[in-house]
Amino acid sequence: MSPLAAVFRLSLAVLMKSKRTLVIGLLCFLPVLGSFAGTSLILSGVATHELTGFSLTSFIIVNAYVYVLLVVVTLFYGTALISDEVDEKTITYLFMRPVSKTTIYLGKYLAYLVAASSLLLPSAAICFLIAMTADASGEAAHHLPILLEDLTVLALGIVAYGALYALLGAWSKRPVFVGLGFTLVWETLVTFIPGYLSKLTIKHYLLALLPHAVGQRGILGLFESPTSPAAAVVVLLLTTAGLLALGSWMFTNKEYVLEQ
Amino acid sequence: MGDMGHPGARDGVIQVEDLSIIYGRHRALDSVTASFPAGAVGLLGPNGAGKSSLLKTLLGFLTPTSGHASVLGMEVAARPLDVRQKVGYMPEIDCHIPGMNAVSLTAYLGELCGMPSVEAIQRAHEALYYVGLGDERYRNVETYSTGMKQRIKLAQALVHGPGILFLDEPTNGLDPKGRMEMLALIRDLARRKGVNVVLSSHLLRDVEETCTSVVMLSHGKVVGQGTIEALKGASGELFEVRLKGSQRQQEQFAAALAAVGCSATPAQDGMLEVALTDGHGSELIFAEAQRADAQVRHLVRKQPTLEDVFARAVGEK
Amino acid sequence: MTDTAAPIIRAEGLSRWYKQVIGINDVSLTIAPGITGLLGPNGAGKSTFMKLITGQIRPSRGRCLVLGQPVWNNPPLMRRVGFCPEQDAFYSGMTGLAWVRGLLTLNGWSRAAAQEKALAALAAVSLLEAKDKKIGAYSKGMRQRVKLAQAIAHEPELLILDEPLGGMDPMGRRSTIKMIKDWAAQGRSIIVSSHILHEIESMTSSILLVNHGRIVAEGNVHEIRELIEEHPHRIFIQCDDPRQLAGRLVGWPVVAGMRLDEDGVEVQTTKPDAFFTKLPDVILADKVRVTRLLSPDDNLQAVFDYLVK
Amino acid sequence: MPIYDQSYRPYRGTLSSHSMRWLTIARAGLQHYLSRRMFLIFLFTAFIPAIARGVIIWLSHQTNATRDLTSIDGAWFRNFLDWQGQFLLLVCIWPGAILIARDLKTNAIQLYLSKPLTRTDYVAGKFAILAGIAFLLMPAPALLLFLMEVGLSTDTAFISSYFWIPFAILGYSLVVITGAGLLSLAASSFTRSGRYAGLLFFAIVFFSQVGGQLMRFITGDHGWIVLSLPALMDQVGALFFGGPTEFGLHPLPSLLMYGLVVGLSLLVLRRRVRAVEIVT
Repeated sequence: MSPLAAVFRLSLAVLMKSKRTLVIGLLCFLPVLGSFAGTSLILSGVATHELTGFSLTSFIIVNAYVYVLLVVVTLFYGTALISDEVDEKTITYLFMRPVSKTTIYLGKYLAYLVAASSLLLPSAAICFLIAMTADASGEAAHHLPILLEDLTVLALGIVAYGALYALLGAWSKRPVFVGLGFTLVWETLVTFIPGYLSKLTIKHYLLALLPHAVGQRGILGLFESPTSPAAAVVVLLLTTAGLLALGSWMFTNKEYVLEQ
Repeated sequence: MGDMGHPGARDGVIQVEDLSIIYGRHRALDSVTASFPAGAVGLLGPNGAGKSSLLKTLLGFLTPTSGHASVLGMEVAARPLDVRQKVGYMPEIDCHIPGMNAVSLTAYLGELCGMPSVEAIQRAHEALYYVGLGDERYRNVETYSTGMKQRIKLAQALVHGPGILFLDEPTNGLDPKGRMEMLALIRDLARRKGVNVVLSSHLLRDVEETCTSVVMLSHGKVVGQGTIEALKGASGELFEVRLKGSQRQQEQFAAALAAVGCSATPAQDGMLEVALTDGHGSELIFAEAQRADAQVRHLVRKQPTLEDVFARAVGEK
Repeated sequence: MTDTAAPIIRAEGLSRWYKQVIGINDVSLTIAPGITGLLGPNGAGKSTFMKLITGQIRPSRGRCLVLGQPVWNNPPLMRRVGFCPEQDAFYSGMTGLAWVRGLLTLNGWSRAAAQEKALAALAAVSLLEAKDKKIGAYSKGMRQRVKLAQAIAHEPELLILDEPLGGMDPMGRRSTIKMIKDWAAQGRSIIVSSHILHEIESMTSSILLVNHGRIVAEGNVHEIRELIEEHPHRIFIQCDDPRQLAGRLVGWPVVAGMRLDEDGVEVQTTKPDAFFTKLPDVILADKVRVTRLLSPDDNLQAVFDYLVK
Repeated sequence: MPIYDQSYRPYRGTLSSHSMRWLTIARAGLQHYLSRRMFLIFLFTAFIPAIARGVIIWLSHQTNATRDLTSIDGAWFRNFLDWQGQFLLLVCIWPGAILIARDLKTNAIQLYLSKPLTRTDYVAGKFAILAGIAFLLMPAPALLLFLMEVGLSTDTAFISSYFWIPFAILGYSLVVITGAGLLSLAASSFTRSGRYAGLLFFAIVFFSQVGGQLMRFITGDHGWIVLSLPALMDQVGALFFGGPTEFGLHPLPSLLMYGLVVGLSLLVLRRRVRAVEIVT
């Protein structure tokens, strides 16, 4: 078995066994509940008349997934990869194996990708399917490509944010604080400043790819200088590669042992 | 019942009457009645016998289902804070205040007992000298070994000058030398410094070497209490011996003893436990050792251990 | 393969400090194959040396070679080294077998081969019956043994064990010591660290004494024992009539000094060996009923204080 | 010449009653964090908006040109406090969320509660640490800016019409810091890993936002917006400073939601902060 696959399988087993995966799984279930509630309100006629199944899913995808869940899940698993193993001192066993630290880093990153996407993507799809029952039967097939686009955006988000938070986990003792500091302050602050500064955030490119109307993006959308979807995907992938390279370099050269 | 006026309060440092703690079906303490005299008292029993539950009730952490307890004449249920001000507690689990060194931690906990901050720092240094923490007291506590953390736990229990110490498994995680020093400290506190001590431990040797009387618990019930001397009765001929010699010589020594009806069985840390049947004195050990040309380097006569006393007590109940 | 006589560990002017705290200070040594005991009180630089030879930290100065190669970020070397760390750290949700097998797959073996080797390793540490139990539910002794299992599972040439006997009961201690001796007999080199002298004595005769970040003594444990013997030794004897015994002993040339207290006599001697050999003669001749005989400072600390002085 | 026993001596001094214990905990915590370089850097970055606004005030008094561009009034201060709310959320994530979690991980809680102090003292002390830091972030700079504006203004027009602003600043900050602080401590007492507690806090705040927006979006009834904690902060801002809110003012639902958040947090704290794990 190749060392990369070995690290991947071991890390995935650890991630999936931890009790916290249960809680994060529960969090991913909440939007499904929201979608179910919304759909039943539409069907029972209580909801406002112009609300359709599709507008419900796009609201949930943008506000619940892209803005909150994506950050929570990627930040939780991204930082857990390195920081948890360093805090619990189990990283020593991996370092004492004939596997380069870069391979360990990438193997763990792949395990993170599977864990995060196995929670986010299915639940997003379920939200879509439930809400589609509120619209005419033809509508669901018509809107399917939109769902696929949304799932790609989420997947790119998992890939990019994951690389960033794994780097934070390898570099700082407080990756959650720094990570949320980046998301809360930098990614919102920078969008108030018109011009190119907002190109320095992952969220900008994700929003550029989102197939939903600008309106739903709220105030963030006003100052955006547009980026074409193709450019956005390229930038996201390049950023991810850069962050992974920097992260594995940091992980290889840093000493993870409590000094005397 | 007025706490000071209570007849038993004067001689007993701690009075416990018909104390019970029941979680659902599990009876942690089952109508426990005991009186802890002044000086060092051992609280004995295997893990899960209710030792920690009793200590935590005396500290006011647990509210008893029935019965009541008083510490130094103060009713625990009525005045938990005053009791805790007079008590120094050394918890069993590994614990420390994050982000502090030994001095700031001990001083901080002194202040939490009501000491002014200047006096707390001065008392902290005094307590740390006493427990044998040298200049490593300025290092962050996270980098401490278990042994050093045990010493800080004792220091923080002493810093505010308590009338009574509750020590829960004080020699936990200590190497042999550290254990001897910790027990010496406890003896010194109880015998020369007039601090009452309740030492809760499942290591009966620790209690034997420090306490004068014991309260024995098993499955939440008191199975015996009183001075160790009284409980032990006549002392048998049991020795803890260490020989300097090869493995072969030790086997020869053991065989020679067995031939005469005595026995020598290996025990902890390379020691031998030698049981002599009556009529044989310790000279036999020296004689057989010499014949096997091994040297007796360590010989301690052991009275019937508390294990036997405890086994008998549990057996009876 | 390097020839067998070559040293397994070589340190040249090796130093490591953390800001102002000295971990290890300019140490130069070579460790030959076989079992070597690394001995020193807690915090004496022993764990820093262990972290250097396992490549967990980099030297601040000097070089550290394991099996002839630098160890920092040198994955191929790890195929030949097995390490049992001191900390009690595990994936508690995982079973013993799954953990050892998982680590073995990192060595490149397929799942099946890793499974087989893992079972062999668990059998060696007699943990087979607990292989499917979660490590979180293991006792302290069992956790210690599963750590040993992952260290030997890939049959390394060099084993580095940090306080392997920590927290074990006498039974567990004896079986681990026997295991370590068997592994050495199979031609493996082993470095064992501990702060308890007689534990190391029972495993090996070659010792490295570390204290305050420096190598205090290197060599055979019997030489160390002689060192202990030479420094003034205190022996306490408790018996029915200590004055009468003291009277008999004071005439002996080996007795350098004596102190009487209520229930016994404390003898100082520089030749404890001779004293202990002769002592039984007096006891048997005068039918002295001895109830306590112990020498308070017959331990590692005594050696250090003596050597460091 | 008597030889004094150098070892242990009983303590002669007096031990004060347990009333001010929470202050001891607060002082130690604040001392700890305010002496750490990393934290001071963070505090400085949190002050940048205040400095920027100080410059704006200064400029507005130099040249009349900018006078009409930015009118310094209640809304201006409310906007500043709203902006500092981002930093308040960050402070609730660190050190807020680790204040109790780390004590649970290191079992420090046993040491605390074995001293003569109640669980309320302990929680009050930890809350005071977070509130102390939050005070530096929100009301302190706001009041400074207000004083600067009053100081620089030549006539009494500003002070006479906006004398109520300092009270509004203090009131708003007190309400928001108490709510966010208690929620952060509740998340912190819920787990032994500070990192995970921070994430829980973030998830609660932003999931409530999504919940509120979704219910409003579905039912069209703007009252639901109060479910969202950030929107709740906005409602409190409107109550204290007046001025518009995005989806109208709903005082009663806001009060209800605020009570719910504070009540639930206190309930979790009462259950989780104990010296003994009730293990049946």
